[in-house]
Amino acid sequence: MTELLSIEPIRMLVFLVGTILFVALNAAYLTLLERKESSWFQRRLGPTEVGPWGLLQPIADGIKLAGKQVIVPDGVDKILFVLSPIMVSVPVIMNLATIPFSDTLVARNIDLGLLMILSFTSFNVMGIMFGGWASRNKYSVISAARVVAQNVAYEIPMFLIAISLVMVTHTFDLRETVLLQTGGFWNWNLFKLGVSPLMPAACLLFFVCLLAETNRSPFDMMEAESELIAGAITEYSGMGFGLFFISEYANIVVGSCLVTILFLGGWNCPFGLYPGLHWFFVKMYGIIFVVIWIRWSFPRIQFYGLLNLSWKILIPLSLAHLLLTCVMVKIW
Amino acid sequence: MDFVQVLRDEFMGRFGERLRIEDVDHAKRGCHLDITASGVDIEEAASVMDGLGFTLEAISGIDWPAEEAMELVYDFNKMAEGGRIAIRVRVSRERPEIASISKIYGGANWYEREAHEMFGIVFSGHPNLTPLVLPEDATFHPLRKDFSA
Amino acid sequence: MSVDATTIQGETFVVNMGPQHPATHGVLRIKLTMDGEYIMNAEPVIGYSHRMQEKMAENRTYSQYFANIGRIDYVGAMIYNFGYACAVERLAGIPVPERAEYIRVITSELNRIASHLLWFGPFIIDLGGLTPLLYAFDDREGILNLLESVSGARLTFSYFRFGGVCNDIDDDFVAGCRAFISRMRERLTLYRRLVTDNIIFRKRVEGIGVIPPEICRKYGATGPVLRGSGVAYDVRKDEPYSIYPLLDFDIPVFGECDSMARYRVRMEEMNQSLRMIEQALDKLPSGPFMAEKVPRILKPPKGDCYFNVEGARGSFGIRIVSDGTEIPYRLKLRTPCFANLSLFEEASRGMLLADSLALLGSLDLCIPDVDR
Amino acid sequence: MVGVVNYFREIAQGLYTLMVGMAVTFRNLFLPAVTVRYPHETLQMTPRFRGPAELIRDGETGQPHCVVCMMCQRACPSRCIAVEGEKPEGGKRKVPTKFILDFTTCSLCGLCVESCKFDAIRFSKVYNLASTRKEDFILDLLNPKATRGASCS
Repeated sequence: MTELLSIEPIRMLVFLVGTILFVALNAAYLTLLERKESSWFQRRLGPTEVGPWGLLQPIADGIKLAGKQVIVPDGVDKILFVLSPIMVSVPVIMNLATIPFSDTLVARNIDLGLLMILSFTSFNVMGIMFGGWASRNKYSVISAARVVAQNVAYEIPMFLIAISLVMVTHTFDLRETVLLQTGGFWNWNLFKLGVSPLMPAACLLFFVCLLAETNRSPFDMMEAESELIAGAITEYSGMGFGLFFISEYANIVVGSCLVTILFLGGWNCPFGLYPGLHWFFVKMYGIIFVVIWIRWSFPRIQFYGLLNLSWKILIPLSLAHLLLTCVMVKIW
Repeated sequence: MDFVQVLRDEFMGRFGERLRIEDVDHAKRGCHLDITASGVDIEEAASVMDGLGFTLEAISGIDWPAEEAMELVYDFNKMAEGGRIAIRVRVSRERPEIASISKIYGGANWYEREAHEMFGIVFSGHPNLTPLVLPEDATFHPLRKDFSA
Repeated sequence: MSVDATTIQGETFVVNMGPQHPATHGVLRIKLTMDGEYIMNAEPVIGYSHRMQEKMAENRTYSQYFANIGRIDYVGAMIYNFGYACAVERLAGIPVPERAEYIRVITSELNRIASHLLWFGPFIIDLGGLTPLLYAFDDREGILNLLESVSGARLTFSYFRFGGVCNDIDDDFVAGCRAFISRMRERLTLYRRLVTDNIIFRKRVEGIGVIPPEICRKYGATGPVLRGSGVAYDVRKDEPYSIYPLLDFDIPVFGECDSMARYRVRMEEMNQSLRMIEQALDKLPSGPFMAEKVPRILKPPKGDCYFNVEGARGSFGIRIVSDGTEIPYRLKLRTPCFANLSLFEEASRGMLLADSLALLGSLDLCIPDVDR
Repeated sequence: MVGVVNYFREIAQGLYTLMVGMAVTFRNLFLPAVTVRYPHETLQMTPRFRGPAELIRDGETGQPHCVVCMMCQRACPSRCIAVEGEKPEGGKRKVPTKFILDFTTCSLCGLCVESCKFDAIRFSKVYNLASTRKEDFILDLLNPKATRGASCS
């Protein structure tokens, strides 16, 4: 079996199917996790009817969404309207190509992995903008303008922190960064206070920027239900809406993988015993649990509050952290 | 209730005999002063009340077909001291016409539109006298006694 | 952060917020002429749930109209029953026994807390927080069960009659009330920690939707909207009725005039209502809960009278003109939401769309109360 | 200098309030659900619950107490009760032949129950009447089983 894998096209085929399956299953079962978790927080039951404890609910939702007719309203910019769901979901799936789930399980480990992921996350905002602009609905246009301003404002601190981390690990290769963090949790970048004492703060900043990148509450400016009804995706139905949905959850998965790799030491075990894929998933789903937890605890921030937070607080702090890391790296 | 005295002098001084001020027991009728001011210019009376710091609580129309008149009751209320004044104005039933006080009290805008659509009373000087709760093209006036559905 | 209308250029476009919109609780349409996200002019279009309540009153006897009064502001229906019952009692001169007065105050204050809880949940949802609604409705369920055990209905109670209430309260209602009061006090601290202190919520409401007392006076706004703008007017204190003078409670007044002030007024009012219920339960006298000889078909004497009562949303006034027959000649309903909504056009000029929702939510509107 | 201290103090305070808010929701994570799974578990209505009206029947004979005095029909504000009856030859008081309650317009105000002198009508405890057709809510109180679509358990 393993020599079969060494033949390049078959290996690529297996990884392609694996990634698509991983994204689809994750998107489906994260919706169930979100609905179940929100019901636990709100002391109710969540979906329990379809399948045991509601486990088949995502499959039912998927079939329903696929079954629905994709309505293209008239007077709509047809090409952009059809193109934008694709433009939103394709970059996210391509991101998963370079994420090292364990030291052998990685589709294509290129040495500029981090740079590729960061550039692709900034690409899908164009999809949402075209979608919002093309669907000729006043609320969608407002939401499209908001999404562009929000993503631009939050990419800068995210990249600054990523750069300061690259200075610590001297490499863009994600597999390399995780190998550098092997051994107990004191080797993780999160606790490498020797390099820069502000590392936990940088991790928190990175996490906040992740929330803002994926339009998750408290920054869900795109789909602000009570103001813009469903924002840029109001006019979409059937699989058009389904693709936006899959890309949102795939974005969260990619973001959590990034945080796990950069700060929490990928597949390393906290006590250095048996590192492996399972530790990667434990950390990733832990972060996704916190992302969902935040959504169900806070109201939404104002739009100018969101921009103030980024330009006045996140960017200065990340610049200070970058400066501090340079100084510390230079001295030691 | 010193402002009741101030109000009484102000009104007597300004309008004299053209209105009748009646002291009323609040427990029985729900207001402290009940003023019938038919011949008085309502805009002037409203500006006096506005000067004294009253709030316009409601304008209610009452249809008296027997006496061939439409009555408008302006309820004023002095919020801080809790004093309540009712000013009653009677208008003829065939051509109900009165000055609008929406320039002085912003709240009167909606009350007057409602009185217009329910009773057909025309408020001259009102910026937008179209039906408020009834459909836009409503020409019937439901609260008049001779209205049959 | 509001920009006045003169500095806004560029072409404007008209957006319809409503009549079916998640943030307008009920069927209210607001025509927004906007420039980008700033509102140039917001004109509420009302009348979608108009039922001509005042005409219905002119072909129903006094006691037959009780069912309608609860359906004007169905969220605070008990207080509206209180207003109507007292108005007719004042007109017809019907005495009300002591115990009935206490029962009326207890059930009205319970209904006020339920109404504030139903405002609190959707208000936080308007700002994006989805969990506090479930906690608020969990507490509200406690009140609805109590009121259902005594009056039989959960929302539109027709529980009062002229001269008292239709059936008596028993001991497990009193025990249920005391248990509810202790649980509710600890829940109020949960809301304070989850929402009131939350910095995102504070940034969303502080300084937003400023309504100076002068605008409140010009438009006749009453209730928590007025008390949030610094004017200490509460009908229970300024024109006292029933046994409110015997109860010791104070009126929360905050002078900041913004949505946060109105929010804090309502949260503090829940505390005060709990205090009032507790005192009323302690002093609950025994005796009849209904006046003896109240004529079945009531014919009040000729004349008119005005009675207003402190509803959950403001002062609800009823002017009844009677001509001696058993059917009222004219019944004018002065509803608080009608006045509170009329100032929205002036207060929301130059605001952002998201902030106007915080203002609309803090006005606590019940749309059938506006349209009647 | 004071500005910088305020700057960091506000951030710290903001973070603290966020953490307190999250702690509240976390504590609710472990508490049991308060909701009732409606189709499987149903709630018990309080004795004074007001459902659609029903006739009180005599213990043994099963005859309704109603003597067709039309008091309830006159008292109802929305005219939902229609009663007809006639006096059988032998008997001394009238017996209702038709007692229709139009539950679509009934507002549960309780005037019919209060105006009945012969204690012949009361509120039932039915709360989950459901049907797609309006006619199913025209309830025939003389033979309650006859109502087809409305599933009143």
